[in-house]
Amino acid sequence: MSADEPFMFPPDAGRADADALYLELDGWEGPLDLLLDLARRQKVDLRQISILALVDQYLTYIERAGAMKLELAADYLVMAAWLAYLKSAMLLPKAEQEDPSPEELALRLQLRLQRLGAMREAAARLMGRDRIGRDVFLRGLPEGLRTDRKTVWRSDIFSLIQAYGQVKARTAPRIYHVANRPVMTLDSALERVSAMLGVTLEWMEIRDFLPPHASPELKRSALASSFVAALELAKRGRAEIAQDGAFTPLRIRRLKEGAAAV
Amino acid sequence: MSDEPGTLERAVEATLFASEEPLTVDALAAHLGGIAPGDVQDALATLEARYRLRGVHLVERGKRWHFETAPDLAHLLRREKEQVRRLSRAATEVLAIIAYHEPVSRAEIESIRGVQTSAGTLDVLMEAGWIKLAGRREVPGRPVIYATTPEFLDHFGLASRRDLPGIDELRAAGLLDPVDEAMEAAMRFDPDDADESDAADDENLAD
Amino acid sequence: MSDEPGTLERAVEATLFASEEPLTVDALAAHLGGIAPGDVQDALATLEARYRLRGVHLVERGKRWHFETAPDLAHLLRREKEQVRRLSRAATEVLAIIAYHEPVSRAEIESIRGVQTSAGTLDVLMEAGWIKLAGRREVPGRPVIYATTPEFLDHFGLASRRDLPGIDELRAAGLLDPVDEAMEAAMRFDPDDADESDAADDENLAD
Repeated sequence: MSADEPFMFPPDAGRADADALYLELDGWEGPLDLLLDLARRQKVDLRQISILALVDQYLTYIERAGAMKLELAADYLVMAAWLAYLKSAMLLPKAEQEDPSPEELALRLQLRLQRLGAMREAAARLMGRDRIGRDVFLRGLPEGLRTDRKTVWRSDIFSLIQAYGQVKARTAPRIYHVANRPVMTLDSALERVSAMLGVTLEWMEIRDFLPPHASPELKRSALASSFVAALELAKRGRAEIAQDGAFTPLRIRRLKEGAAAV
Repeated sequence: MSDEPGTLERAVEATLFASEEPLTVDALAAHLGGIAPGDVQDALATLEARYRLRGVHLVERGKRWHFETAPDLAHLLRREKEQVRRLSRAATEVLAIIAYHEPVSRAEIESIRGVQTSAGTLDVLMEAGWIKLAGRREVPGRPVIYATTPEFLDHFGLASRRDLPGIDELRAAGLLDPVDEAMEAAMRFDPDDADESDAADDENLAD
Repeated sequence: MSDEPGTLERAVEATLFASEEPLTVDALAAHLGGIAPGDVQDALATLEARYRLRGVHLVERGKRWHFETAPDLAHLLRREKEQVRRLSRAATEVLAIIAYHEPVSRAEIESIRGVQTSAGTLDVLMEAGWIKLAGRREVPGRPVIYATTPEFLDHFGLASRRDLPGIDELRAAGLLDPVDEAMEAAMRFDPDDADESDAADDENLAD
């Protein structure tokens, strides 16, 4: 069955048998398609088809198909309902028309059919062209063109010796130097504070315990260590600590043997 | 071949004979080692003329050139087994709609055909290498749009889309415009009057 | 192709062009619908003469005819494209180690570099023509050992390996300083060496 032949049975003719109708339905995809075939069978310009006649044919077709207990796609029925509405609207007096008018609906349908018809014809003409592999043929044994890629590597002497230098530098045994930082350890602070407390029973300010000529860094370290040392001596019951208020000088004095810590 | 062909002409001829796919002027120029594209173009024109009466023709399809057998010899060359994929009617219609309207979305295809298009139909055309995804339409939903490929032009023997059969007439008749546009144009004019004269109608539909 | 070819000549031309294998005179005659083999023979002779100066020749091999590229244009079928790439850091290091320590095995290279060396890196250096296999080390396992080639000296502008600066010279040039940058790079996980796959390696090698 070719696409160009009218493959519909004439709606008013009884010659189409059930099988033929079934086959036709099988090949169809939808209502526009069917409508287009119906329109074409009127053998008139698509722009001049009578929508009314078309609607009649379509409805007859659906009726026939329905009578044959075919399972009709929803598309067909929706279109049938829409066309029935269109037909009744076209038969009504103009005054009672709603918007859009049946003329507009009919025109829209006509335009759609024209467009589908144009594409169907275009498709047929396209398929009829000289096609490769059917009408014209390419070379059966092409040698083929090959492009072989070849990589040319590039480097230079500086990159080479630099790379070697870096390997060597990276893997050379490493010597770690630790800078000699000025600190007073807790042990030496403890020793120093105990010794100095031993010479007097008077209160002494903590800064008197610091080395007199030390650098500022060493002084800070010594202050911290001496403070911790003083706390330690107080805990052991060998010294007492006093401070009059926050951030006032911290004073330390030796405790007599056996006296309790403050 | 009475007159001696030029060196470049021979080189272009040999390259196109040997190539497994059609070649653009630029691809030819590059393959031949940086020949000026203009010279390649000249050589192609000479070759095309030389082969015009032969059993093999040199043709340009979508800016790519290849040799193929002369169409009038088709009857001699048809293979026993058909090499060409047989397309369903749905697929041929969809292909025609894409070719004449490209780029076009699936919804637009469906509005012309009046039925849903199964994914399989588009797949078949993609697999044949005749259509491709051509981006998305910048409208709500950003639908995918389709267009034809150079292989499509190749297969159907079209130098370019302008060679699509009847495309100028269809465009002039407004048959490639969406229905809404045609409706608008037709409504500006009384459709009853328009039907009176084909000429008036034609003008009217051609937006 | 100034003079018009005969019908049979065109048919033979198109058939041979489209055929997927060389054809005998008899096969051609049968294909063309029972033409007398003598006429086919004449057509072939005419065609052969016509194509003699072209970029494509009609040739007979073992009684079978086919078209093929003119021998003087065979070079067009295979083109070589050169691509210049810079040696990666990893490959440069390996090359430097081989140059300074040759002949050297892969295990030795790795122990000097402190990282694993992928086979791909050595392949690249072989492909570049800068190193070669220099036999096997006579130790358990008999590992392959590598050495540089004359091309290596050539490319790097060295008269001999003795021209390579010694360790003291490198130190004097500041090339042995544990530069922070170099340290950092070295401490990083080195993808060239970590990946065993040649393909990935190749990609990585191109800086």
